[in-house]
Amino acid sequence: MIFIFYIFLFLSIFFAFFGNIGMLRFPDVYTRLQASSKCATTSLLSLFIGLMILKGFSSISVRILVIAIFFLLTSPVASHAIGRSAYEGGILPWRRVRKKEDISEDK
Amino acid sequence: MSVFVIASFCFLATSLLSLIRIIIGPTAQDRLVGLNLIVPQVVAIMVLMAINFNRAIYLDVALVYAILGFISIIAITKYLKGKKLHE
Amino acid sequence: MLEIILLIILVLAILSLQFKDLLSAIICLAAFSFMLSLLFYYLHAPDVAIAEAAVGAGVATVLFVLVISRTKRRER
Amino acid sequence: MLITRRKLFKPLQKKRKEKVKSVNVHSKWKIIRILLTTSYLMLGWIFFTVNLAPFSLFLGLMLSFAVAFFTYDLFIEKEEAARRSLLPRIYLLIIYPLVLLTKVYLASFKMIIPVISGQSNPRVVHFRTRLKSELARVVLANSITLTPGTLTLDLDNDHLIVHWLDAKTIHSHYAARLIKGHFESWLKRIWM
Repeated sequence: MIFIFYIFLFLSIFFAFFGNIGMLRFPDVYTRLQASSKCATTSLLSLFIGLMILKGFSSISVRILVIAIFFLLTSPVASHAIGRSAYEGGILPWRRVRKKEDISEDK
Repeated sequence: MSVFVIASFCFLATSLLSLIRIIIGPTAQDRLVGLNLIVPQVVAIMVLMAINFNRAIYLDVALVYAILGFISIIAITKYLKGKKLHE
Repeated sequence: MLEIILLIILVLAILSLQFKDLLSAIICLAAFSFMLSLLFYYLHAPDVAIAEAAVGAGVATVLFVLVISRTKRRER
Repeated sequence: MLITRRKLFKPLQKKRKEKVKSVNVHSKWKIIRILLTTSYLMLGWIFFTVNLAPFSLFLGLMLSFAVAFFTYDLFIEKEEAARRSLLPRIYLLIIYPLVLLTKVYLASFKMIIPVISGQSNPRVVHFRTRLKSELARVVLANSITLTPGTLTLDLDNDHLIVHWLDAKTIHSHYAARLIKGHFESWLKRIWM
């Protein structure tokens, strides 16, 4: 049981680290949001799953389940709100410099 | 030194990384992304500490913290929604 | 643990004084009060942590945003 | 089984729409709305206070009824005609988070490759959804935000604007098929 918990804990720290690295490396707001929101949600969820496996069915694990459901509902809404404010504020999405054939393809 | 303390150290170290984005972000939205990333990590630290102290009542603080982080981000984006970039 | 949290708090406090863009200063202040709440939590005071999170991050942020929506965003 | 259910359901909808004009049905619909809101709030109460003592349950029932009496108009709108959009199929609603969870894990592992290499090809894609009820659309937008390199920027009625990391096409139809995947059919079965 505790071995599974160690695996999930490792996954959680791994995803948190890569989310932060991605947020520092990517070039504009939207791509940063992609990296940060996804990896943060996954790291928190895997931490909660690991703790629920460790604790079994008790009052602690029910509270953790409530926090997990709440996070699963609100975290996409928060990132959507940031993305929408950036989109309506007029920040253009970054695009890779592309070859001529590709440009003619998208008219 | 239990596993939980070491794990919370790791989360604190990664939140130092997202502090860098708050410092250097060129626009306000970039800083908001950093704030959005700090909140889940601090919630993770709080949950790990609550398991370490073995008290169920400490988890309520984490829940309230998550709710308030969500509300503050929504309030700031509500202001930013109507504004253009350089104004 | 304690030293790292205090370092983060110090950096955020200095930043929120230095920014000319007031909205960025508000974001730094929100992160500051989140970290302060974590500090209280670490020192075994969860009730103070809840109060700090509610007042500092919830009410104060909304109030400051209201103030700058009535006045100017940039400081000269 | 599912097809027959839908066929049975359609004439019911039409009848209900005709009946709404009379006043009696109107007040009945109001009572149903209050009771539905009360039951949802009660579920939340039980989850938050992990306590099954009779006094706690009674207090929760009273409080959630009082809240539902004043705010039922916000939670359930007057024009929400179909019954299926308010009462989801429970067994599918339990399976759906598991499907979503596996997709989220796969998405996060895929996310690591562009993070390390720094190679990405982000584009903005527009498309439409066929879901009818508001709740199902919101859940679709949230699940799109959680899965492979996509982020919902705007949701206006049935029109979605999606930012796609590592875009393969910008043609609306194919992009919709690639991004929505199986989510739309799942949600259609849960909520309509």
